[in-house]
Amino acid sequence: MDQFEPKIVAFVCNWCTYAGADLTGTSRLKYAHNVRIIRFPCTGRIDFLLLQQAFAKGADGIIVSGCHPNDCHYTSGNFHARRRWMVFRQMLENMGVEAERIVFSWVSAAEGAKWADLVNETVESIKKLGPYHKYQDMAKSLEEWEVTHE
Amino acid sequence: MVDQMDIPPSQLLRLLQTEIPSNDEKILRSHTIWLCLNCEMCIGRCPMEVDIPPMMDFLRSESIRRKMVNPKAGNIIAFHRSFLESIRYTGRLFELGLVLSYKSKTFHLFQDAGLAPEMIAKGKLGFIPERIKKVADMKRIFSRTLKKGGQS
Amino acid sequence: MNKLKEKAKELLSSRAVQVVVGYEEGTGGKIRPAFVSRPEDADKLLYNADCHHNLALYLYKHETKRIGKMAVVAPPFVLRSILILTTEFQLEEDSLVVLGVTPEEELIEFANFKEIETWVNQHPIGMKEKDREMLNRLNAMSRDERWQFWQNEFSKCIKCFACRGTCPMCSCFRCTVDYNAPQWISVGSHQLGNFDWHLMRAMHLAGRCSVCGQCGEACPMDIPVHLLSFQINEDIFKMFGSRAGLTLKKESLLSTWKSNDVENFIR
Amino acid sequence: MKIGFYPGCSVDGGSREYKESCRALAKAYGIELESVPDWNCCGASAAHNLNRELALALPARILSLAEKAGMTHLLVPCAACYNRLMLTQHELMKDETLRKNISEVTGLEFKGTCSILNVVQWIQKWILPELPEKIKKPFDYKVACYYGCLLVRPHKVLKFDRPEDPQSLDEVMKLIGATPVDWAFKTECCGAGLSVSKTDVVADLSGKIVRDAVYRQADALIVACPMCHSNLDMRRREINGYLKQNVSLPVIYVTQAIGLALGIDRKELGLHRHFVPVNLPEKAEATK
Amino acid sequence: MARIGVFVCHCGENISATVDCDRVAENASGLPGVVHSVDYKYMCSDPGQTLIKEAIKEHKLTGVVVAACSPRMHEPTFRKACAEAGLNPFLCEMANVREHCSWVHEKTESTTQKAKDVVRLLVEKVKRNEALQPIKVPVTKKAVVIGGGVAGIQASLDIANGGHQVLLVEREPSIGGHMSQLSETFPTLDCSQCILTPRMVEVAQHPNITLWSYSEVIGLDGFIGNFTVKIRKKAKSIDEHLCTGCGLCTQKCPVRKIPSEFEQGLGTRPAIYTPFPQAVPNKPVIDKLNCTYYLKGRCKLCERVCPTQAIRFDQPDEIVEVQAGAIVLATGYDIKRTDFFPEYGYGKYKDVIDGLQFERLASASGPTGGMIRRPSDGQIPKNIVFVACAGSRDPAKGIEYCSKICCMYTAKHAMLYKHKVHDGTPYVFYMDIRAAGKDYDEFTRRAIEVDRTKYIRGRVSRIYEKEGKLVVVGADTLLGGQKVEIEADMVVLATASVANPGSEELAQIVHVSYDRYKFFAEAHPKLKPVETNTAGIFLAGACQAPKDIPESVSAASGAAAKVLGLFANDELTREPLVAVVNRMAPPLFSTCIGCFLCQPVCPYNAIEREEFKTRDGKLLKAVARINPGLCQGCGTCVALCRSKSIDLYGYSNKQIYTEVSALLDEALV
Repeated sequence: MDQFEPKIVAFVCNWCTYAGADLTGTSRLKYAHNVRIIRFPCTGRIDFLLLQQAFAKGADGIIVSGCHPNDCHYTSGNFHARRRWMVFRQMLENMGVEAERIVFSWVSAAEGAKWADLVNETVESIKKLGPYHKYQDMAKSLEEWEVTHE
Repeated sequence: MVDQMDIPPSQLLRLLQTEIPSNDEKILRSHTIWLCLNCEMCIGRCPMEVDIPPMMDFLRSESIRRKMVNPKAGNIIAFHRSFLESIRYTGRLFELGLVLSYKSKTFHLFQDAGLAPEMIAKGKLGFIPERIKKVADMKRIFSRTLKKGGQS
Repeated sequence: MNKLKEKAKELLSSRAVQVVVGYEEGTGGKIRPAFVSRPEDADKLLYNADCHHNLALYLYKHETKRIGKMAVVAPPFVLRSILILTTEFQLEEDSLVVLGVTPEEELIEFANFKEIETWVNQHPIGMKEKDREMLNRLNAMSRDERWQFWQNEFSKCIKCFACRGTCPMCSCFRCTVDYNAPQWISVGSHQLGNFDWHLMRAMHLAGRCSVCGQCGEACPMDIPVHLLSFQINEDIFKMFGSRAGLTLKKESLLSTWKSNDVENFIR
Repeated sequence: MKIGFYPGCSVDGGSREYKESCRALAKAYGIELESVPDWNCCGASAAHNLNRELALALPARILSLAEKAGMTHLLVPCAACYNRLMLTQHELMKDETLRKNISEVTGLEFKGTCSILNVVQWIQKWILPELPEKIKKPFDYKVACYYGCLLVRPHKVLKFDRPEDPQSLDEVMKLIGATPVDWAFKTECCGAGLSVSKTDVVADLSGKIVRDAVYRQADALIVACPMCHSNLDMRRREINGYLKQNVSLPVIYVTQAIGLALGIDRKELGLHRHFVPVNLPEKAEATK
Repeated sequence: MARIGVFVCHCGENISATVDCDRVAENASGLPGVVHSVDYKYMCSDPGQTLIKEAIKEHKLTGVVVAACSPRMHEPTFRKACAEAGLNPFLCEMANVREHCSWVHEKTESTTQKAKDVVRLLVEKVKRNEALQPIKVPVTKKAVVIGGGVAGIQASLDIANGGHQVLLVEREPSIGGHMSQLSETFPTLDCSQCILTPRMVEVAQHPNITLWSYSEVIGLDGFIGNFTVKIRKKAKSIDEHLCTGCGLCTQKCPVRKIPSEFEQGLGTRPAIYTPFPQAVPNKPVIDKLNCTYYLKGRCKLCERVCPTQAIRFDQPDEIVEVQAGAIVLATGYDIKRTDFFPEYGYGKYKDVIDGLQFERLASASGPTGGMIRRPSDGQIPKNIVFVACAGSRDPAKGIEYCSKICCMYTAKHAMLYKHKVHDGTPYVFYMDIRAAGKDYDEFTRRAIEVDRTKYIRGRVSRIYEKEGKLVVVGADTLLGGQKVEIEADMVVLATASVANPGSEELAQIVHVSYDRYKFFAEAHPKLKPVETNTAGIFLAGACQAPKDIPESVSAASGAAAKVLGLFANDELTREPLVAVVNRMAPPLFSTCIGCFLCQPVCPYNAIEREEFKTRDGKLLKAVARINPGLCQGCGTCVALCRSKSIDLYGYSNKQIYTEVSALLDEALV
């Protein structure tokens, strides 16, 4: 491929960001196509292992987004998530992972425009960073191993 | 006190809020800022705990700096200045000296005429100003503070 | 440490406890865990700076529980582990006699866990010099160097799970890594599998680690895995001002939150 | 027993009877009041009117000197000085850079380690404990306790008593056998700062205070501030002029009142220095 | 083996304009497990739905993916369609190729590719969907209403008239609450008791309402539709069945000087008493703290005079458990009473009183028979000052919020006073007049214009007593802060409305959240004003925030409507998207080790402790159990659980993990 098109997975909550992204659509705002959205009931449901898995599967960037603090449909899921990400992100840093490839955000059901911007900015920044070869090379070890262990 | 003031504190604050230069000037030229005794009653009673006394302090030094002192405030400032002079040179307040210098500043030569003698009689007034040992400290403090802003 | 021996004897002969879990000298002068159930054996108990096993590990295992009421020789990191396990309902206060031992190798007895709570709060655990140095080194590295460092270390990992096996906080009997639907973490000991495993383990210990360093000690390949926990432990203290194992409150760092948690990366 | 002492100019001068009565009281308790070495004026009501930094630097020097002399507690009988010193300590403790600047101005280090006591706090801490057994002559009078402004306000900083309808002085008075009257001017301002420059105002403000105390049939006004005292006592001529009547209500320092109850000699308490003579009815003698 | 059907919708042009729908359908047909794949102009139209239904039957589909608009739009539609075709609705998923794709991208290859990916993603997910049955929980059609003020009364009557059982629990000996203390009510000035007492009697006589006065809720278990309420019935020391309420005992009781709560301390009552003549139930209780017999062991006068021997000194407190399907909290409010304003001399000067006390003075049934007399000497005040915002909107000394009712009742007080003391002068100090409400501003204008109340805009700085008068010192800000001094005979402080004492404890007992002022918190400030975050518990009246009577009553009816809606079904059906903790054979029972770190995580207290014991009761293992009645399916516990022992229906680990993998399996773009 001539120009690098990053693969970006978005983990979003159903009540705020998913609805916000719907609004982006109904307002016909355009944004980069690189993102694939996975719907969760709440950011509190998002297991950090899924982020590991996304990178392992070749994602160059990840978006994690939910309701703004105090707006959680389940009152506190996003607060739990916030702590989890504070620790997880630091952990990634400590292990040398490029944590800025994970973009965390609060996008409410009313922030259709913010969603479009968020995606575009993320795509731009990831394009600058280039493909996440480091992680992807590490991930190749799995296939090799699977081959040898058939 | 309010009845003595030309602008009641509440209005003075309102004028401040408007952020209109002419209103600011009105404040700085007011008698009020000099009459405020910093009795702190206002902040004690204000539901929003607006801390007026420090504002007044600021407004006073500002009024002096911008040369907008209300003519009626002459005595008050004269007194404050005599007071500060007295401590500037001795480190402590020399009451007799204070009264005399104040009078020389205001020409209220006969005000309180009766007071001093009686004070002396009751051993309340000393004739020789008490000096602190390190008057130099005072000079240092005064010069370093007064050089910035509010000239006394 | 005669006090310790006497106390152990006394507890055993009075049948106050059925077994004392402590340390003894093993083959080749190596320290190993000891399970003393007869008063006369109490003399082999010892405590010194080399006693690194985290004995809290045995306090909730069926094998030891079966013997009966336990006493445990507890250096500060074991004390913290005991508090953590208690907050996670893995220990009952009345089934355990705690024989605290200070770094100065003195015996302290605790009437109850509340006293332990007070004590550990007054006696912070200092990090070993070599660990401190390692952390400084890691922090001094560029991120790519850090990545390289751990990649090298993990390349040695043989997925023997000794780190898990020796950690009292790994109290689950089915670990995420044993879970195959989905296969969260590849069983094979290849780069990805190893990386995922160590990251996952460190995350599951975040806010629950008593910083005993035993996981590192136990690693046959000398991977300093404990540093992952040590580092995040420091970071957590910076971020939330809390450390694990200092309270009996039934809550853990990641099971709670504050509306004013301060982060700087969420848009 | 030794504690730091900052008399301040007026207590050292025009209102020396206040100092005298403090010392007399301390003597009776074997407490040594050790003056802050080479203390200076705190700037009182003048400095802050004209220049903030000056208003902070003057008290800062005093506090630094007290700290240097290793004083842990500092008794400041003059309410005005007390207020200035407290405000300064508060300001400097909450603002690092300001603290630096001011230290630079005074050329002295400031740590904020010295705890400042007003006269009532001092009495509560050191005098009250043994008071009951020490009383020789119950101070059996109706008294109007006048707190003035600077003892209780601003509450946020001073955190002493309660700013409205305070009680601490009344409590002390009860303990020496007095009956505090419930009156309306406990914390109204007497006009302190304008004593000399706007005497008319002072007569007005102080007049109202005296009038109410008289109306409540108080035998004496109890004060804890030399400014208040000089306004209510020395300015009585103007006040009487304002009230259009001659009021003989004496104005007594709390320390003097206690002194009397302890049977300390009137002269030692400096009662002879008052403008308004302190001739309390004889009934007190009777109740000996 | 999965048999998935994929249905790609054009949505007219909305999708097909930028997405190549037939290629998406074609691509889908190649996906493993997909046996049928078509595109169509309008999937949500009847023919579109029929298309799906027939395909389900014809191809024996085990799962359906509809690639169309947002599931938030049409998921219910298509799930219903599937159900009608006999496919479990939870085996139908939607791929959002409109809002998230066709509408936000230009017509390019990658847009179509994205659509393909999203479809593939949901095909993989739906393969792992489980046929779920909606959760059915039985509903106990009985409501417990806590608090017998006007809100509680209204809620009880509405529910009871809806044909359901109500248990009304009141802390005091009688229902009626604050409204029964009021003299007259704004803006109509009709007598409060005249309009309230009939309702109180109705409560007492209603066949569907059980009234437990002098009782308190001390515990609550269970969940919506299935609560167990623990109630303490405090001993009244009388046998209610025998007592005829003749009142002889209350007349003869020798202890008479107890300040009456109902009269706000302005009147007195005996030790055996009914709070007020129209009390419901109109049977006395013995106040054990003041009764001579309970204090000294002697007296028993009431026992001797009682014609029906109804007195029971040995009666114990009773603790009763009640089953209920819904709870209505109507515990009301209180006013600030302590001397929080020393400069106003409240609590020091007898003639400085609060609003409720004035109500009693103005009330025909009050201690003065409706004459306005000052407490100190019974004189009729000629000058009376009302101070609004006495503690309200005052972060420094009182509370930050506006107590809402004071402006109106102060105007009312001024009027009542003027109507009773024609030659008197009422003054009102106010900050703002907040009279938003039907006929409210007209009312305050009347107080000013018709009844000549002197309204002064400014605050009172202090009040002191002098020569038997109360000198009120304040400022008139409309005169540029001019000083005002009024020599009043009486001062009425409109003290702030605050949460009822004990509201915090109650909130904790019934697990509802409360705000920083201890008022109960509604589930949504706008759209769920009478619900709480705990399903099945509703709010009525001023326990949620300061409210006037009409607001309290409408809130009560709102809460009642919610309860009736709930009781309209025999069973509650809830989406089965809830978390579960796995179970397995003994001795493991579950992979859960019972660390219960998930418990603090759950916002709904849905995680319980399940204990497995031997026959002789020895504890084998304790593990977490999630109450499907309470779980709302956020899944936070799932992500937290280290041993992966918890999973979430509809968003299971398998499903989501596969989604992530499937997305990236092939190259995007």
